[in-house]
Amino acid sequence: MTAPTQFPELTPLPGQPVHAPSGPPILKAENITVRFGGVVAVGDISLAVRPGEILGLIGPNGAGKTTLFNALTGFVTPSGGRVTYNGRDITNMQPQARAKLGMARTFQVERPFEDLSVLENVLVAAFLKYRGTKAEDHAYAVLERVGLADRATQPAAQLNLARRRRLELAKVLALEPKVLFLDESIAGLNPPGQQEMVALIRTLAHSGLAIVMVEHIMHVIMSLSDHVICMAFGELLAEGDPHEVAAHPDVIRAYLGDDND
Amino acid sequence: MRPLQTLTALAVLSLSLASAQSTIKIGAITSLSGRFATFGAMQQAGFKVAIEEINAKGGVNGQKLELLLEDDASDTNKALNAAEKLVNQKVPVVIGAYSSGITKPLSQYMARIKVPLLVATAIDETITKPGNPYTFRVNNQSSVYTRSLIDQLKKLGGMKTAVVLTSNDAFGKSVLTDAGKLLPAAGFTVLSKDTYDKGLTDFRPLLNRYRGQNPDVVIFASYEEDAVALAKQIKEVGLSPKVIAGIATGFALPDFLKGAGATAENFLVTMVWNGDVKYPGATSLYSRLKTALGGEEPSQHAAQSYAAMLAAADAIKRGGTDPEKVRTALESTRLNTAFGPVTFRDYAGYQNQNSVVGLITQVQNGKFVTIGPASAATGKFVLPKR
Amino acid sequence: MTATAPSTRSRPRALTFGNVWLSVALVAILFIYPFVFGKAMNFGISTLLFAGFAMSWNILGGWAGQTSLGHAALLGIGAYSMTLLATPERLPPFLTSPLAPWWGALIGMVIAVAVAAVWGWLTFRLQGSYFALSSIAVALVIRLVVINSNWTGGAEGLFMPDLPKFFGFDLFDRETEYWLAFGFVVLTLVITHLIRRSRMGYALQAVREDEDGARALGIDPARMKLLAFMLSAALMALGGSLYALYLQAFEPHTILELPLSIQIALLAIIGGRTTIQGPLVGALVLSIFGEVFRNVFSNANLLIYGVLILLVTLFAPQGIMGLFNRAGSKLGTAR
Amino acid sequence: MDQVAVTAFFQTLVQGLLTGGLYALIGTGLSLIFGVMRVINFAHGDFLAIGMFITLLLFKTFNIDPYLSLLVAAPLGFGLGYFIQRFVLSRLGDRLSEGSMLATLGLGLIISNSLLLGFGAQPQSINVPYAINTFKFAGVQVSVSLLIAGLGTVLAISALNLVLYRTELGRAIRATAQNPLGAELQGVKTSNIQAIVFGVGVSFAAIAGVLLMPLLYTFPTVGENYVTKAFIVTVLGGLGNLPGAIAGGLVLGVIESLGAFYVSNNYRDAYGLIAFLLVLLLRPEGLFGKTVKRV
Repeated sequence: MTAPTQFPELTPLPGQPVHAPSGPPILKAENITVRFGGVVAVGDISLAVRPGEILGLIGPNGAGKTTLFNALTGFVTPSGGRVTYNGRDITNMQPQARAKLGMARTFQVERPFEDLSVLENVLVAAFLKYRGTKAEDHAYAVLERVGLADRATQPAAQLNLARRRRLELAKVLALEPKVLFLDESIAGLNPPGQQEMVALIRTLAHSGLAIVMVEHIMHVIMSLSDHVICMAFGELLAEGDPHEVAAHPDVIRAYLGDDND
Repeated sequence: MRPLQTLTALAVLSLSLASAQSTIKIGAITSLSGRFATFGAMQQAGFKVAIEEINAKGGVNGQKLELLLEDDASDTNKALNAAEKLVNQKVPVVIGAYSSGITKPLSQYMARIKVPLLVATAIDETITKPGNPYTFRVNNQSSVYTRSLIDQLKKLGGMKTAVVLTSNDAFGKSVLTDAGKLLPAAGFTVLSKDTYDKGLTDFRPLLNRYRGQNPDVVIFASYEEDAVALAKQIKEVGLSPKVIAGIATGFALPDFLKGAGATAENFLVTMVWNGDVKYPGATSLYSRLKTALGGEEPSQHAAQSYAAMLAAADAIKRGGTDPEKVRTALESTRLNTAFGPVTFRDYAGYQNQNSVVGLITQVQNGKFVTIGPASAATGKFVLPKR
Repeated sequence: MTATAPSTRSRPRALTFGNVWLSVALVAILFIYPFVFGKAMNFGISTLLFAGFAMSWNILGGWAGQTSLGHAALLGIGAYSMTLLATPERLPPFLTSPLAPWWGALIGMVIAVAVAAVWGWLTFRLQGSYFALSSIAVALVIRLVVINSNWTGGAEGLFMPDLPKFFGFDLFDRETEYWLAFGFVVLTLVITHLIRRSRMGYALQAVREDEDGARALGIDPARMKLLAFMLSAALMALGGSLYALYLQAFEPHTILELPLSIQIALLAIIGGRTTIQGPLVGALVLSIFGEVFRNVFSNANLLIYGVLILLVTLFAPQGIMGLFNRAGSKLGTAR
Repeated sequence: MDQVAVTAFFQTLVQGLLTGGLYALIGTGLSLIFGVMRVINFAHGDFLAIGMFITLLLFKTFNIDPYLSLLVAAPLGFGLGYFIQRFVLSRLGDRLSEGSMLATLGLGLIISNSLLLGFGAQPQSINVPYAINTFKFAGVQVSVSLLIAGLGTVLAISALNLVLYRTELGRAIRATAQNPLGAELQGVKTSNIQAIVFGVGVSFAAIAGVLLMPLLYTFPTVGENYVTKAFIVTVLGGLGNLPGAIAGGLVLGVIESLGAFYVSNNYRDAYGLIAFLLVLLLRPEGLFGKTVKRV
């Protein structure tokens, strides 16, 4: 076996101790399988996430990460397996009902409501828990939190990529979820943008949110996740502590390809 | 009138300039555009010929008649707008509109504002039954067609069975109900009664069924445009009863003869006026209408409109230009016109209805020949060659 | 990143009633109309009614983004319910004496809402052109049933019987009908403003923009579209009853036809479907245009109508009001 | 079943199939346009009216036999369709699908009212001598022009299939249908393909118009009657599914024909409409559809 290849030098991040998740898992998924016709997009994946825990989901493109995401958030009904939320079976529950329960997700390709202004986009989400001007106050507070307050009246269509990412996050935060699914919400941001997003996610986890994150930027996953799952071709490749998984030969081969192929 | 109101009334209400006070204005509404434009053109010709005739004889009480013709574009709302515009121009009487669907709301409106409405072409029973004191009808109600046809069939004799196929609009439905009552009374057994929806073009399945039932008489009442398709498909399917009868509207149009050509031969067609009818002045009216239509064959609707205009002028002559007086004058109308007698009476549940004699014509080598009733007939019934 | 205390005073507001001043101005014009054009009441009433129909249509067509081409059926339900329940000879068995028109109209609205609920439940899983297609089919089926049933007067349609006074006002007096139609327009306008400011309004716009995006935020698209459809149906039925009063005689061929549904939809679309006042402006502009040129262009009227629709769809999808907004007017957006 | 009833059944069935063939021809044009561009052409009935009026004009002025005017109507229809897509509808850009519904509504009004201004409102038809002779076969009597129409339909649709599945153009069209972006990347000028497809769709409507002319009559707003039929046919067959549209047309023709013969003619249009709604709701991909559900 050749010497374990070293990862590109991790950019140092403020060494925050990884927060200790506590309590029973809020969301549990057992042997989730998703089949489109003959193709098995997701094969027998199980995972659980506890309040305050960040679960990283990694794997090369086409590994089935987003399909798993869609299955967990109700946009796709799994062919097999069970999803429970606080013990309640929500496998076939509609996404809108899951949002009411406290599950929220961002989309890999941002989906702002183009015609509505930034504030109005977040307001739609705020209406889940609030009414009238209280909803608007809440929405504005969330905008300030993600640093979009200055663009409140701008139509969402005019935002650049970074601000669209923040808007996605703001809409999700406005729902005041208990479980948060982030689908590559950091990729494509410039380094300062990334730092800010990581810090924000960390504070969210601290406040007791359970977070499931799909991300490609290794050092972000490594520094944030309490637990990591690596998928390839719809199958579970490796699972466990971030650094163990990162060093796992199958994972490296899956990502960086084999020496001899 | 406050200046603001005159200015704005002119701006919105009518672009045509208010003409000199010397003429008497008569209002008319018909469909010069849209679905019924063909019939609107016929009515316009009838109005024009009547006004020329009256003005040639010195007009009414020394004043020339002027026609204010409004186009309702075959639309009910536009007809109501037109009526209001005419009433605001102080017309003592309004003639129109072409179709029953438009005329019914119009008659209700005119009754509410107490200006007489003279109906010339709409044949729906309910327009004068129960009707209202302000609505007068020159043309016949639809049951006249059905009754005169069935009387004629009884006279011809030798026929026992019949089928009836009508459009599913108001006219077609009333023909269906009348035929359903009158045919058995005249000794016919009705083998089947069917209706069809506007836009249907394929009558073959029905005609096949009729061919199987082999009736002596087939009676049709159609939308304007379907008569030709029916004629062609009857030949195509090989349905050959003793008599094929078409009731007014689509069949009574000159276009039917042109469109159906040879397939229309020997059809019986009911109408209330024809170029060759033995009424005094009919032939001269026919030629004047033809010139007014630029050489096109005039239909009965032109003659009906002509008669309506004469009746309106006559009522104004006797009653003056106040709508209420014109209304009372209309009630005592006794006129003889090239379209036939015009008197408005209340009978058999109808109100202010002119009782018109239903004509039976037969298509003989491409022309409508009046064969019944005897007083108006100019030709004999010909049995189709089998 | 410090979370500054939200400065409630000066921060931008989203939850507004939309451009209220524009609406007040339009309503004012409609208010003074009878005093200036006292003689052109027919034109006034029909314009108001069609403005109301367009705005009612817009609740589903503009706000929920579901283009329906069958709204004439809902209008017909209102007209037929009120008239049938007020006609002594046509009373359903369980009724002994004819119902006053306002109760009839109310029942018409309830029936229309029920029909919309079933119709919507059946067709809202479909999107875009599918829904428009199904709306044509449903409306044509309703039309066929009315034409072939004798109770509803079949193809001959119905005449309006004599009606009791409405708080002392004769319902057949054009003056009264104008103010009823005026009330109908104001009602639909106020409801649209309320929707604009409400949770439902934003949920509808979210569903219109992106159903999955809305789902992710806890909004059930089918339910929201259904709510919009039922509200739109209720208002259409109310307008239908007033239209029956105005016509005093109607038949299936005049109020249940596809061209009427298309006309109502196009008034809203040309006016500006995603705006509040768009349908009202569209109805006013096109009615005035239609009446002024009624005798002038004859057949060309509809031709010009067609050209207008094409131009609006190609160059001004937001309609007349859209242009008004894009012109960066100081009056604020009409949205 | 005695002899007369049997022949009556076959007579109605054959006529139902032949009329269904015409419905298929109209539906195929619409389905092709939807299949490639997700565009529902509300002016399809009016394009058919144009086909009828071209035949009428040629017959009345130059006395050209209606079926010969196919050689004029088909290319003219194609040219008109190509022009409309290339220079009018393509301006809708990504708003093509829902924008086109309204744009084609406007187009339909423009066409029908220009015909009204040009030809007047009265129904017109042409008297072709052979139109009324019928072709008898084992007691079943069918008009010659209905047979020719059926034949024309078969020819037109097989020609389309030939183009679609045997030629380079056909491959480009199918590629654009499945994945416009993918096709563009392979060097297919999709805007050109879409214009060609719209042209073919319109020329199919015009052909149907020519074939219908000797059988029936025309008037400027006749398109209204056919556009709902075309929708029913395409949805029965599955939007964008060409063989489905053919089958859908035949099924609709037979349902209406037998329904009118045996049940009642009053609700004749209702049969098609109800079938249309059921398919739309239960199997949006159509009775014969295998394409991916387009909801």
